[in-house]
Amino acid sequence: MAKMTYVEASREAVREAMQADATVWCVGEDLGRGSVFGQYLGLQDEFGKDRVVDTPISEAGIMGAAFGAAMVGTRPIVEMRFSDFALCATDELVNQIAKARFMFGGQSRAPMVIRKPTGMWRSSAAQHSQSLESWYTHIPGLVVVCPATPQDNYSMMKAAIASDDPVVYFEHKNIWGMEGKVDRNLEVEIGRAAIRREGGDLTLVSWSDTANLAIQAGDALATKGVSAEVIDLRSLWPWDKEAVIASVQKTGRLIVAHESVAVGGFGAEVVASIAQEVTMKTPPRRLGAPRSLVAYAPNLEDQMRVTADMMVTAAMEMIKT
Amino acid sequence: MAKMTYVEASREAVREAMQADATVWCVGEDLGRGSVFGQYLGLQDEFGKDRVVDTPISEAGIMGAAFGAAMVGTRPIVEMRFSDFALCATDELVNQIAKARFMFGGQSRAPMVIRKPTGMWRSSAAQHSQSLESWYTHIPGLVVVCPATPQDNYSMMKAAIASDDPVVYFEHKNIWGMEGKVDRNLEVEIGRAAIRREGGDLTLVSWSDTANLAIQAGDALATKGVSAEVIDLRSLWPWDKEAVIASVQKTGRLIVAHESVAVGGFGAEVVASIAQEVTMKTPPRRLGAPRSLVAYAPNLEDQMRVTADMMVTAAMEMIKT
Amino acid sequence: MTSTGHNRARSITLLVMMERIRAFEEHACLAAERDKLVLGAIHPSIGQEASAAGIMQALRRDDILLSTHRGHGHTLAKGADPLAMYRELLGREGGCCGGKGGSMHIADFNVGMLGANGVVGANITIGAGAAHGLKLLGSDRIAVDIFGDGAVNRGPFLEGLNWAVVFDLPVLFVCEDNQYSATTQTKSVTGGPGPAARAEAMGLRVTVVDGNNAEEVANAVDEITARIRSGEGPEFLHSITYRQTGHTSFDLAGYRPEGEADRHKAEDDPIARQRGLLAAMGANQGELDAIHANAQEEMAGLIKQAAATSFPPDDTAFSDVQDLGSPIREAF
Amino acid sequence: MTSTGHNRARSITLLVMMERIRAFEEHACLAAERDKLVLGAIHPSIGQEASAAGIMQALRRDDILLSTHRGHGHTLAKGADPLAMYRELLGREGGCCGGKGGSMHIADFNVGMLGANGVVGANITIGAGAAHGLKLLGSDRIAVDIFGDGAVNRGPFLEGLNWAVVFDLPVLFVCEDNQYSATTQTKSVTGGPGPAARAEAMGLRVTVVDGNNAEEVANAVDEITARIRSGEGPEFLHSITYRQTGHTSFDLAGYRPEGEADRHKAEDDPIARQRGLLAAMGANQGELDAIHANAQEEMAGLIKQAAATSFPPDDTAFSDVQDLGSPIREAF
Ligand SMILES: Cc1ncc(C[n+]2csc(CCOP(=O)(O)OP(=O)(O)O)c2C)c(N)n1
Ligand SMILES: Cc1ncc(C[n+]2csc(CCOP(=O)(O)OP(=O)(O)O)c2C)c(N)n1
Ligand SMILES: [Mg+2]
Ligand SMILES: [Mg+2]
Repeated sequence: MAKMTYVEASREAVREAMQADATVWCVGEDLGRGSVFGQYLGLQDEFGKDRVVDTPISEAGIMGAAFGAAMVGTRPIVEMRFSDFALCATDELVNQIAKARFMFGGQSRAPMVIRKPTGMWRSSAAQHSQSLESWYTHIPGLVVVCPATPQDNYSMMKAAIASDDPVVYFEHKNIWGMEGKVDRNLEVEIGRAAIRREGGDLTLVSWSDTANLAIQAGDALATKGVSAEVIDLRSLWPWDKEAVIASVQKTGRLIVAHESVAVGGFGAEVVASIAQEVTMKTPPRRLGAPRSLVAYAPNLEDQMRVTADMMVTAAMEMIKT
Repeated sequence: MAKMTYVEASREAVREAMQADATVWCVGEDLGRGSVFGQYLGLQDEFGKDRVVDTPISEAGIMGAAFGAAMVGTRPIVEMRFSDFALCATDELVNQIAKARFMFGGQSRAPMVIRKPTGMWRSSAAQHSQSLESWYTHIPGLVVVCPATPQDNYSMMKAAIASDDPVVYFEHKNIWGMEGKVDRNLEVEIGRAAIRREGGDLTLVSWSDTANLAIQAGDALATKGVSAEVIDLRSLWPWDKEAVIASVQKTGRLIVAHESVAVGGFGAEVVASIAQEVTMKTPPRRLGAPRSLVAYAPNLEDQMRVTADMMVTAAMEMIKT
Repeated sequence: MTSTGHNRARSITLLVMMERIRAFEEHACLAAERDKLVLGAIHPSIGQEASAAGIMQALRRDDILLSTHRGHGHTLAKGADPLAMYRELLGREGGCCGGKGGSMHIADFNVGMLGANGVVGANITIGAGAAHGLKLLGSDRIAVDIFGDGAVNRGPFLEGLNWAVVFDLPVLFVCEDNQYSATTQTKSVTGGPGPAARAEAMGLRVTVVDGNNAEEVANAVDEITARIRSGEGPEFLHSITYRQTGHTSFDLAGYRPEGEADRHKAEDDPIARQRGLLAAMGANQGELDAIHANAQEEMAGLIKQAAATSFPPDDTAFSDVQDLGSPIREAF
Repeated sequence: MTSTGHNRARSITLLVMMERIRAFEEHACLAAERDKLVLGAIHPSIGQEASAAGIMQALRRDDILLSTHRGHGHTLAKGADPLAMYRELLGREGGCCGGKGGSMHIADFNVGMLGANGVVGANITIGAGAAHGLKLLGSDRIAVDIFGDGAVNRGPFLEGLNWAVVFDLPVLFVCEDNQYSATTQTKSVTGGPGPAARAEAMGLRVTVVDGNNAEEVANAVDEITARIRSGEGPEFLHSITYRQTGHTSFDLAGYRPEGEADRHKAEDDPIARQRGLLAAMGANQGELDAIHANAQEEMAGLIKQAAATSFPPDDTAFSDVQDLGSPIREAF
């Protein structure tokens, strides 16, 4: 098993997929210089400018063109640079890519991976810090993936590239440098959660980088004698409702935590789904960002963060009732 | 009190606001011919081409330009024609309009009403039938309004135009012709729900045209001896959580019904919020569209509809448990 | 064939196709307005048939086509089956999109027709991308991407054309300019000299044709597609025509200057012009009338057949969504 | 003043402003790289100061400006307070956006500066719209909308320019062309002859200037803004310059051809050129050195002052969101 960072892991997955299949290619701005976070470093040297394509600043063009190229039989990996900029290509993603297969009665496929670096990252302010994954769960036709570890960023990138569906792939900007062991033979099925920690007192559900904080919270709770089951959903569509139901049936308590704004966030979907299925010992809780914007000043930015401490506090309140 | 249709009601509200304030203006495609549904009929004759502006097919241009004009002191009413096309202007709405006031530290305002005719309407297929209101509830800075009646479409349009916030205003395409009494003096506060029917056995929450179906369901339930409290939220941000909590505290049962896709819909937010606050007699339920697309063929289109019958069935199941 | 010469067989072919498109749409409009069989909107291309016929005769079956909401003619001329198209317009089983798309999303991937589009301009980047894909695959196929005059005011026009030039792609962009954007005269909302000038400034080779002259369109597109297929890069065709009907079959188009439509119908109808040309080339009236009658008869029969088809099975509302994740599991 | 003449007072003003912008950004870069006081990215306009100085001297305080992520120079030249700007870059209380925006969203509505923008090209439609609003209000103010060469490949370029022409608005669009889009040479991803040709094809009057010659920029913009203010409609300025630094202060820009940046710094620096011009007009070295020293001293002092300011109160994270609905009520 190799040791890799989060950014290396998906880069490796892309490289191997490109080696194995000549129809896989990457398209986005500045890819020849690795893109903003080094996700493509070395790939243009290895595969040439036709398969690692430097584009104009043209998100709508990138998304629309990649879709056209997908419909004729290629498998594009689309780089959006910051998930925020992908909003410039919303018609292309939501009205075109997500709908084509259905509208055309099954004639077309859009085997695409749409990469959207996401989340808060050192004073990037309101237009470079959003977490909008819940939007795409609401759009039939799209798959939504949010890996939290190098292993998942390797294995799920491979699964995303292999899928014939359009996959909206959120990599968290805060953990590009996170290191971990990566087993190249480990397959991760999209739609299958990871139980990061087993426990019987309460279920703590999360995804993306917040799932890493949830593990910390689980550790901290253990020192307080509370045994938390920590579930990393890893993908939000499909999502592993069965795993969460099984866990909450056992623990009777549910907290869902995510970085995105709480209102209209996917945490609401998880809580509503489980509330419909499982009778809990205490009311379920959501932890998400306030319905405000991410500011530039570090102390203001911090006001929007969901922390491991908050999870611990919420869990202790729950356990005490 | 005048009798008006839903489309006349908002047209009247716009007309009166334009008469009262010379900085209010309308901007969109084909407005001089009334736009697609007659929402602007006669307004260009009355107010001239400078205040009822015919634009190029250019949603991003319309949205961005209206925003610029708002920042210098005018109050644009922006017509998006079908809510689906507004996706062509997502960066403008979400990254620019919603964020400007905050990003610029309170220096700017965007007093805009962004009109988005929404929902399913006779075989319009996947690109002209969406209900995406939940998206905008997730975006800090935006107000979200979904009137279900002529009175609300009059009073809430007035309130939306009067607000200094950007208001995303969803009119349902299916009820343009719906008639009702309109009291021009009745003010409706955005954020205040309407209790359409009082009842003690269960709470049925909805908005937009689905709220009209909920009233039908309430009537049908009454004939079966079940007393449903029907709440029309009318606006989703802010939304009247207190009214729903008070009702569910009384009834102990909650169904939320909406036309949009269930997964990631605002119904999840309502259910999750209430589950957190109120212990219910039976698990809460959501009724929303399957996570599929709206097809063209009428029988397939119908598969995506939430009907009054479904609400009745769900309610009866709940009551029996 | 020189660019001005006329080849009688091709001239007949052009007329036949135009008559078939006209007949297809006349019957579709009747089905919509009189018989209430078409529930959604349909956008007829009556008066614009010369573009469809002239362009598609130059394409191979495996070449790619992308079109707009006003795409019946293009689709038929590309080789799609009119019965499957009618079934689609009527939302029936056996429709080319299984009844899921309707008129505005008509598509037939078997003949390279990758879809009409309900969003103005959206097909422009997609068409550039299809050509990009063809180039990556080392194919000798080309792509044709047709849009209206209104689309040149949307961002994808710039982004799609720029893309094609930057990556030197085998694509022909066609602005089929019927002078209206829904109820608005397009020139009233278009800055500068118009589509051709914009395309030229983006670096495309531009040809302007009388879009009501099928021969002129065909000659131009024969030359253009030959250049594109031989690797000379993307081109732009501005085909100037006129929308004889309203925006949709329901639109009476009272906003047009008085007499404008009548004048176009009387003096500039592409089918009448092609008949005139053939007559001048020696075709007899009977032969030309037969072409018309055959087309009318074909479409009258087919639309009846389509109307007799059943609606799609209800559960197809949940198929063709995606592989991962069930579309209905979270439903009610 | 003729368009070629030089007015000594204005020439001095231009140099002073360019020196202040340069000093502002040099100290900002030091604060970012050496002192880690600026946490977000900053995009210096070092080497591009002539545009800011030349354009803004022609504007009134109440004229409107919209800019990009590379907007410090424009903002300062429009009249914003450099201390408030520094506080903003450092995320401090008293920053011109209360510490909420940072470098990329710098704005000062008091001087008509309605915001830098983190989304390339987004300001183009907004600027057109600001001009639209001014026209509706019957104002004699005008708007200037500055963007980079990379922005001409995004849809808003087309939609914003078309809008301005169609509605005949009082706006000057400026493409400040520093030849790079982040790490990519813009000409490698731009089809056709470039920004000026595109603008011309959209119907705008176009002027091309040497964007490293402050006098040339100022002369051109004096004439253009006079025309715009007198109601002659929107115009386009293509100001050709060079980005002497990396894309951000952290970018070493190793992707540039060897020697390119050095050559520009040595031969084509706008400040050095303006000093040369003034020397030729008779200014003495001491006077010019003092301008430099004063600017450096001003900014060195101000950034220290900014760094001594406290961070904004925590609860301002929840203010300025919207009037309707509390931002925090659904929080945890
Ligand atoms: C992005 C978008 N905006 C608006 C519409 C509504 N609409 C449908 S067709 C049309 C007119 C299109 O004009 P043009 O491009 O000239 O094509 P034509 O209808 O003349 O063939 C409009 C405005 C749409 N479908 N998509
Ligand atoms: C829509 C969008 N895409 C990508 C980016 C990332 N980005 C920021 S600046 C920049 C380069 C812009 O180049 P140009 O417009 O020439 O301006 P310059 O940086 O040279 O001043 C890029 C690609 C962005 N901010 N917005
Ligand atoms: Mg047209
Ligand atoms: Mg640049």
